Amino acid sequence: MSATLSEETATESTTPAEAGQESAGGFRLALQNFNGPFDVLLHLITKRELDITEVALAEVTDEFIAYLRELQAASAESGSDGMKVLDETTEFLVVASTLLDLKAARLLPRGEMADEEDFELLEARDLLFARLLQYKAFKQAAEFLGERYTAEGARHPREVSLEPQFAALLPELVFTIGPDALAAMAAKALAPKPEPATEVGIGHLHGANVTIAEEAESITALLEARGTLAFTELVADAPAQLVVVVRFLALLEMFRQKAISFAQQDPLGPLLISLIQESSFDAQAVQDDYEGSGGEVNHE
Amino acid sequence: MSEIAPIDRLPGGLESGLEAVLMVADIPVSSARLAEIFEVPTARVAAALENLASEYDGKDRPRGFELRRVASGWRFYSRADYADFVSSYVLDGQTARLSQAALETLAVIAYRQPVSRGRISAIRGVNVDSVVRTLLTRGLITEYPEVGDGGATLYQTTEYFLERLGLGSLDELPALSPYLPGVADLESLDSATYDD
Amino acid sequence: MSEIAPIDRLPGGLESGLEAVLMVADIPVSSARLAEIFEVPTARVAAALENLASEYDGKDRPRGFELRRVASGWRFYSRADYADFVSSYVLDGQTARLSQAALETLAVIAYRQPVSRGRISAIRGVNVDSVVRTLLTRGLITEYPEVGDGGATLYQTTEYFLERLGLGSLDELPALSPYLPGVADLESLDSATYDD
Repeated sequence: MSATLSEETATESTTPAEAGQESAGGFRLALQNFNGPFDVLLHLITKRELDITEVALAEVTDEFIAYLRELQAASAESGSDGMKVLDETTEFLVVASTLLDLKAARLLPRGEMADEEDFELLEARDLLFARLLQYKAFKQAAEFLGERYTAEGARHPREVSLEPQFAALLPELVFTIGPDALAAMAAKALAPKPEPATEVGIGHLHGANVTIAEEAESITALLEARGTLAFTELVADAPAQLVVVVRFLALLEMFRQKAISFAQQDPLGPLLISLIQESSFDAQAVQDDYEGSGGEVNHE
Repeated sequence: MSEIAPIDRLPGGLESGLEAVLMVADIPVSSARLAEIFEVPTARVAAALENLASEYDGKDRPRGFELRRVASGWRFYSRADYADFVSSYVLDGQTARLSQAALETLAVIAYRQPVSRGRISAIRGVNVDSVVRTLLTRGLITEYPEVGDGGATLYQTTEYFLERLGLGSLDELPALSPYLPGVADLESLDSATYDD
Repeated sequence: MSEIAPIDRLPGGLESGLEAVLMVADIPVSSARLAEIFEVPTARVAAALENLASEYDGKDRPRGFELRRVASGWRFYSRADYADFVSSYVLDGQTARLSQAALETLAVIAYRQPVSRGRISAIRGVNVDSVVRTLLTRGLITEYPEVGDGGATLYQTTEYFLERLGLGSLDELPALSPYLPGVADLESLDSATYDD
């Protein structure tokens, strides 16, 4: 069977060309071959054998934000509709929350689960590692399939048309449709197809619209009122995981704009966040940076 | 042409090489074409083909297949001695009706001919190799004399197709637009080629 | 079933008869179906097919063709050794590569079928819509007849997937779990992690 296909569809996650090629502070990311957030995470954590607690979150963040910027630029250049950027931003949220959870879980003292919350974090960590392992497992399975696919490509099945004397034996076709039915069928097949609704990735998120700008504002307010806070305190009132994620994203953005600083007293201590007083951070301006997605994550 | 061709370095040599190509060939292949493929003189190919043909006819036992030379070249066929069994295989489960998939594929070919299998697949969103073969066997479509981009085989409908649908010519195929109210750009649907 | 089947009265017997039928088959034919056609026990057909396959592999010389059991049955293939020559004759999509993304998506579907796009995306961490479309167009996957939770379309691999990978059945896929030390129950992981 000849699987004729005009072209290979490129990987669905656009990988910006050579983002972060140059080595910066021992941190080097070649995003060329990445295929989604889990690839990036695996690359960061397994390939480079980074202990998540030793990874400065800010550095990782910068890499991701650079990645997003490349995407936005690429999207603007190609004049695409920004769906890709929205997709990637959503994926970025997955990475961000996964990284955060990993880090938070790693920061917990081992064997000392003080309360229910700690226990949940540990569980979350196990799940996240399991997810990464699963992803890796499928990558390996794909390798097997790829090898088979290539090896089998060297063989061609015999699939020839029926010899005329046997074709002549076939029962005479009964045609049950006329030209109009045929036209209707052709019209249906040739009609532009609506893109299938994407049912990806946000099914587990709940709540109304959450914007990075709004969350940045509420973080600013909270820090102004109470000074230095741990991340757990910043998200203590979050009604849904989505808000935690967006708040985390807002923090990354604020850090990038030098509006806040992170501090960690000791290796297993909490991550403390404080406002940099002299910064000219404008929460509303964040909106522009995430234009592709409207700076907003919709729950649908 | 060198004395030792690449095929001579493989176990089985030219004869096995010829078997490999002919096993997947749907239409008869000329010895000249085979000579090109294997980079050996045509006379050598012709001799090897004769050898194979007589080997199949009975060195050990008559094979179930035979290598026959027809006007345009050589092709594997099933041996006539076993025609009863082959017929019962061919007729098993055959119906007088075309499947829905075959009809849809026929409709796409009718309105987009000449068209390649790749493009039909892209339009229908499924692999159409087997239904295209059915339509060929049934004589409703045939290969277009010229190849498309990248050497793809193109297909067109036949006279028999027009007869079966009661049409005098392809111009009598109904326009598509009335069948899709609500599609804004009906003109382009009727005329433009599908973008795959 | 009589001791002497009609095919036994023909020169060449069952083996040649099998060759004749397989010569016109354009899909793999199961030994059960062949047994019906020749009115002999399935076990006898299976043994004869094994004999033929190993005969082609080398009794005299390796033939240019091979008889292989793939998906649900047996079929003639050109032998891989002669791929260079065959592909210079056959110009089709057989050699078109699958992207890494397509292979990984195919792996998830193969091991988790039937599975929705949502779940594939969750496992792979990326949107898979366009890759799923590619796999559908290539005939490697198809829609599952029933919808999943919340009306999501489910996907499964096809017979062609097995044929194209030279697998007899899905059971021949290597176990996934060895890749996953410490993860006891993936199913529960799936349902615990993503509620789609």
